[in-house]
Amino acid sequence: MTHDLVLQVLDKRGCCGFKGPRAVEWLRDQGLLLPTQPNSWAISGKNLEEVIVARLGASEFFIEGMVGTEILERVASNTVKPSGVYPVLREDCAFVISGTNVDEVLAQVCSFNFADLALAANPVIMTLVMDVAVLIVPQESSVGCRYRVWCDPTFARYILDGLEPIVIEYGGVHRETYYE
Amino acid sequence: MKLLVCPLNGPRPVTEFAYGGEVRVSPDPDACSDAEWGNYVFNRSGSPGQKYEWWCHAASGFWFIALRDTTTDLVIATYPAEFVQTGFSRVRPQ
Amino acid sequence: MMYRLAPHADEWIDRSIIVNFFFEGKECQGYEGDTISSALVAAGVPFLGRSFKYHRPRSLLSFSNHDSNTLFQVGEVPNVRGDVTPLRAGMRVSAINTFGGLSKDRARVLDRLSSFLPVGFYYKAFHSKRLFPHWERMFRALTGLGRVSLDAPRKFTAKRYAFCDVLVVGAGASGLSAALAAAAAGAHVALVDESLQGGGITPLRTPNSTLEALLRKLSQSDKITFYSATVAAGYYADHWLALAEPLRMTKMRAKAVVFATGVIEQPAVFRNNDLPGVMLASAALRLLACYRIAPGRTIVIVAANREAYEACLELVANSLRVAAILELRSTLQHSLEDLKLARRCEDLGVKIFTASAPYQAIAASNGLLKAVDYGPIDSSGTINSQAAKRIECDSLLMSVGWAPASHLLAQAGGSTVFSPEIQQFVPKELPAGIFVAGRLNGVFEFNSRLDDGHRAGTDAAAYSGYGETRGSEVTRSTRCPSHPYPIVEHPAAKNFVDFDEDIQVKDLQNAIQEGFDSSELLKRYTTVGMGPSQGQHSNMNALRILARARSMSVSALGLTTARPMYHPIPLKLLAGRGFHPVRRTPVDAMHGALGAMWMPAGNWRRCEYYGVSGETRDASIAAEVWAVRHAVGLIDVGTLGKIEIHGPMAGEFLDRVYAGNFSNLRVGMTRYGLMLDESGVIIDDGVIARLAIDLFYFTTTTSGSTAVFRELLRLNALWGLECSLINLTGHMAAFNFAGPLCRAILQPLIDIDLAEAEFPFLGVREARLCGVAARLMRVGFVGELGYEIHVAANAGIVVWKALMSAGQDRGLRPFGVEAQRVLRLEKGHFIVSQDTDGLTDPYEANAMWAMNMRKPFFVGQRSLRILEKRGPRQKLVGIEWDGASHSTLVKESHLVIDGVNIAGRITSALYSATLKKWIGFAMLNPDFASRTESLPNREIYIRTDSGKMQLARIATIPFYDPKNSRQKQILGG
Amino acid sequence: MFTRHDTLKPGYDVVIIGAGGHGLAAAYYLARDHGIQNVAVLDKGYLGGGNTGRNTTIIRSNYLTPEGVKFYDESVRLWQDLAEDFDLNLFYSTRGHFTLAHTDSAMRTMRWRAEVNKHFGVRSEAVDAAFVKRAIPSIDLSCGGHAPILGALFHAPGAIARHDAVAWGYGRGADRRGVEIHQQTEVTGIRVQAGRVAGVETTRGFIGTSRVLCAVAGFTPRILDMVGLSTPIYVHPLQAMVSEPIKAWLDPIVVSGSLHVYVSQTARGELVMGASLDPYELHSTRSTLDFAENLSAHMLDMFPFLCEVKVNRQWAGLADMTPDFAPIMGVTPVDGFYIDAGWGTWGFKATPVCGKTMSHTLATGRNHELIEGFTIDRFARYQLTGEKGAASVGH
Repeated sequence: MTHDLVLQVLDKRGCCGFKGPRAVEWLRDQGLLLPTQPNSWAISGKNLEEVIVARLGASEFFIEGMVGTEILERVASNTVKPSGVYPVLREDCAFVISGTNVDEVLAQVCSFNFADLALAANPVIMTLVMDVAVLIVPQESSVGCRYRVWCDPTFARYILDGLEPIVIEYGGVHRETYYE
Repeated sequence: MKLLVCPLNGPRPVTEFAYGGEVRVSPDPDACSDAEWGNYVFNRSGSPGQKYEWWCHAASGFWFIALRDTTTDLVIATYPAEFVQTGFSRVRPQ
Repeated sequence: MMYRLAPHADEWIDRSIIVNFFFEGKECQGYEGDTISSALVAAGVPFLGRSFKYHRPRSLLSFSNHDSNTLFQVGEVPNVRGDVTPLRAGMRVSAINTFGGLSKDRARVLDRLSSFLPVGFYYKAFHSKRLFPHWERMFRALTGLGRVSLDAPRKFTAKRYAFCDVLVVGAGASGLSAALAAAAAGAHVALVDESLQGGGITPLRTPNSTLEALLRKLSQSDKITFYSATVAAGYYADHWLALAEPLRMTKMRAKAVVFATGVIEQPAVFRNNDLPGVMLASAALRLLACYRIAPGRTIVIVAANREAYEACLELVANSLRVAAILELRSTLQHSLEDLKLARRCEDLGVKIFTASAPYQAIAASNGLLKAVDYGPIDSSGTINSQAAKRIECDSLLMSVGWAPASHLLAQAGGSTVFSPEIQQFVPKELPAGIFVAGRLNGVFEFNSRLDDGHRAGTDAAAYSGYGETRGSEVTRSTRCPSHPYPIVEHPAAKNFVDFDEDIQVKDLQNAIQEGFDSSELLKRYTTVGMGPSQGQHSNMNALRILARARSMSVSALGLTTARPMYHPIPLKLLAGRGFHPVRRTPVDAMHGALGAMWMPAGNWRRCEYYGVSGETRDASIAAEVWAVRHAVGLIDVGTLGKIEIHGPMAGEFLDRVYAGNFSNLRVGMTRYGLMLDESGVIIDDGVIARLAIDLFYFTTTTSGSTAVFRELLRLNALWGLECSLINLTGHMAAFNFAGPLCRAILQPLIDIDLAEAEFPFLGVREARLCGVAARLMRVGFVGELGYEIHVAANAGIVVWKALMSAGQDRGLRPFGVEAQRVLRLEKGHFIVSQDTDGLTDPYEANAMWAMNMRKPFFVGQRSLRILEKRGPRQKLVGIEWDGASHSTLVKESHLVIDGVNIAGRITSALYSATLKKWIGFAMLNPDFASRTESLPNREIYIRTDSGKMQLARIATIPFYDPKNSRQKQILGG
Repeated sequence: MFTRHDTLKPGYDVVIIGAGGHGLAAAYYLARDHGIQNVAVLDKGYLGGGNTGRNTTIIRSNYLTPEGVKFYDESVRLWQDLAEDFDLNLFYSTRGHFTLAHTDSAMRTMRWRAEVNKHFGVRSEAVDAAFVKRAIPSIDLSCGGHAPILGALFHAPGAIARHDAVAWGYGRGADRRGVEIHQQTEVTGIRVQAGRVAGVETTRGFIGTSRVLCAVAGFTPRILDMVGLSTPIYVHPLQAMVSEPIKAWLDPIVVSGSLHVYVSQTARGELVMGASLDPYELHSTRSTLDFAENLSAHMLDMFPFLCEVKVNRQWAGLADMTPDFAPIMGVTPVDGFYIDAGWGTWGFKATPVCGKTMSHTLATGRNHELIEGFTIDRFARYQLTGEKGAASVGH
């Protein structure tokens, strides 16, 4: 690969969220592995059925996986949830940014100190990128840290348009679509 | 840039937060006089000092209470927002 | 005259690369590695600039980043700091602040007039009302330094956040030592220096090998990031520093900071101390070491410290001729080391005159230094000018003292105290995590500085969690490096204290006489220290003059407050790339092809109207309105705030935040909600729909959505009710599909029965529309049968397209914000913050119907009780008048006039093609409103731009379909 | 220019707390117009060292409420003769003042202000973008493409002045008429007996007096605590910065509420720039980097060619804000205690009229008619004076 610094929109991913006093119990009943610490993530399922569950604060959960993943479809399907479980419609734009100089790119748009993260603790970061709220899950990968980012879809164009020239300045590419 | 330690998200620059003003206890609207209510609505404890304040981490929508010295800008402690329902009147500085 | 010496291995220039550039239009040459100033002086250019006020010719003084005499215009860029700006090929350099060029500057006449222009002069003249404007025009033309080109393009530069354990500012001996010590303890270190290379301001004066070893270790360390040519511009809270690099800004957050910012050499003050040829000794040493430039052929040094003798030896070692040293001190007896150095100088043929001071520098006819008159001074520092003698020289170097570069330390909250022993402000109390090393700390000898740096670096590392602290022992200098009063009076003045602002000793003395006798007042009145170099050469001497004049100690007076920036920083570096968040609705992409004319709405972009070729703006808007009234229209309302609230107490929560009642709202129905603040003022409105017993979905205004949602979260935290809020604003697309034909068009696309009985006015239904989950609300904002349709954001385009194509043959038009404004106005709906203002309560807006005062509590309720008693201070009424559709006579915000008084203002005004008249809202004085309403003709007068009065009438609202029969579909359709 | 007084007298007819422009102006007019010369002006710092010397020196009267327009218009009238009054050049320079509108709603507010102003004879006009371009040819009307300028409120009398000189002029004038100015004299308490002011405790001893004027801007709440008065005043820092001197290119004063910028060029060639209030309460004049960053970005949106111009210095003052953005002035429930506060971001321009009206109020014990809309009791009566729409820059 000529460019290992890549900004990639993930357009085949689906996500949903849950909150409410009985969300933990219900999600666990659905067979999901839930992170125990606030602002951390866990993986449920394997291979194509893999979903990532991020715990936002004490009792809100964000779940993301490939569109069509059985468990995602099941929990997100528009059926009535038991009382105390509140589904959260999430139409986030999902993208990944990774590769050489990725930290330098992020340093230009976000005040969070990613170098200080203990990746082993599976942290979830809610912060601002270019003044817009985002959810970031850093993951270790063969090319160093790989950041998965979700943002409000109405800001997606603004964020991607802002990131693109910086990524290119650092020798990377912006891929409009990407199948993971 | 000032750092604020969010009880949920950890230390973040103050630009990630929205300020919600001093925590103030309203008088009983049914029992108080018009003057007392007007005093509550408009008047402020404007002198510097240690104040309990509402702060919201904007990216997560998380509200909490910070005890902050409004002269030095140092945060002495933070509390979860539930603090205003449970212990606020008890620990409020005299 | 300065000139270039033979090459030396350590020089910073590359003589194999010749750099051609232009100065004042003439071609010049320098070498790669030169700065603008070094190239110019080496090329024999006698003057580099003109002074700010008197336009005196000036050359190098400090050869550092704080010299206002060597600011240049380089192409479009004003005020370029020539001493530190690298020379580039083709640069077009010229002096600033001249009229007709540097040598022929017409303003140089001001120098001869200077005795008529004392400090404060401007306050005392030209202030008659008649004369001031003329004089000011002249003055404004004269002042200012460089010139901006109004065509210069905007340059976007990067800004970045960075983090380190220990930040060391200053890469001189102590800073290098601190950085290496901190790195050795395991800390990640950032080392910053404004110079191109580390080693400190006077690289040759220290034992070279030690410094070189440190620099080698620095380059080998993977724990240290070295930011060279970088200015630490300001210290901000919590160890946050702005580092201005040449092409970008780094915002550095450190766990601990070491200030090793050193000292700034201070000039001696004597007559003509600004002549080209007079400069600081440290400037000469830097010229010599880095650029191999000799300060002159015959050098005299004004001395008051050991550094003077070290400088002398350095110069002589480079085969330069030092004719004499004028030593301000009466004797060198009390320092063996100083004495030893003096002997060595004498042995090399340098004459030393102790207890002597320069009385005046003498200029040759070409304006350059040719000699200095010096005389004996007594113990009080008074010179005997009668006994003055003259020495010929073309270079006069000043080495009389230093001032600490304590600006950043002060910004960080560190306090200083004046040490009479070393005549310097030294740190007193340091905030947590702040450390100081080197000459800034009053530590002057080379080895002591290395040790002090090691101590500070070790302690800073320990503070940030690496290694053990070493303790706080500091070995301050035992000699005095600065003279207590290096200032010589002269009856003819021109003894400059501030070179930026041409301030002389007498200027300060006069100001003090007039009562400007504190350091702050003196600064403000005389402007001492307010020029581009921010007092870095002048504040200390000004303070000494003030102290002497008031018979006080320097320590009792104290320094003025130090503020960022340490050196001036270009706006572009601070601005960076300039991010401006723009929000686009989920169907944003659809509007462009339809001819959308965009308008900003908060950070959203919205369609004002759809431009159709061949149609005017007004015609397009009218056609959009017509479509809604007669066929069907579709508008993107995705910018509305969209919120869900779940939980058993959701109804109670809404009862508390809105003025109306919601816990009694039936499932499947909607109700208008009015939101007030605690003082009873209307702050937002929206529609609240009950989807289930424990689930509501509601909207807020576009502009209020972020703040309202945040405030609801806060209230939820405050009240602790069992309910939960979800912000769906960006996650849902929303449209209003309205018009008499909308039901018929929609029915085939949807899986529920839209019949009036099944889905009545103000109802809400969940259904599948075009195969996707949708929420539909029968609301009447535009006054026709209509459905507000909300779907998940990513289904927005599917639904939009389906509706557009289904309506295509039925006269559907997409409509924008402007048409909606007409439609809602015809219907008599006010817009919060357009028709209401920051003090409008529901009584004034006729919105009492939307409140329920019998509820136990809602935000603003208690104030409403008071407001009800107070009575309205204004009253919102509908108004109408006749006029042509294209008339622009009446505009929103025009005033309603009652005799000679303001009776109110127009808040909305639009032409209704439907009603064939102008309609609007006015906020009127309530007495006037009720008086007028009781009159048969209900007439009011609106004052238009020309002053002409427009007659209008108070109208009954709604203007259109007062029985609401159309949106309720009583007429069928 | 000023007399140094080594001792305080045991009593004065009037004690004014705060030797800023407002306090000194009140002293000046008390002595000049009301024959009350036995006055002490106390300051814990130095003369003119507070917001008088920290503001961005803009003078205008294009307010929104009739109360505001009349009040500030009188101030502008006084300003124009002040230099000759003082025999001191205040560099009072009429430059014209543009408040740019980037949105329809801003344009409505501008027209509202213009119409009210014109009604009271104040020269203000709602103008279109082309007018703005003619007056300021260098401006980028698109503001970098994200905040296009639709028009402006043009206020021809808008002016700037040398702020420090105003304090000096009033100070010298008061000094010459027998008023004593005591710097480095901090008020530590106010003695109130039976609801009446009896004197002032200071770091240099007690002063007996029956009349005290509090004119201390950001320090107002601390003084009010001494007499047990509550107000809605809350204090936020207001920051500003200044560029290096450059040759004159900007004649008018330019303000943009949407971009949070106001800028003018001084007689020395510096660009004096301000922005919106800091977002939270703080009693400190520290500077922040994000202020300088945001203001710089917005400056370049309007004037892209300034990108190489350098910022010399930034600073801050303490703004004493009120909920309706109008001041709090006049008599108070404490007999003999007078207030001149709530000056937020709009105090400098009001200096002369405050001196005039407060001296009248102090001398007669009754509020001057021009300040009747600004009384301390208006909040309890829910009779706010809505100047919020006329504040130059977002708050």
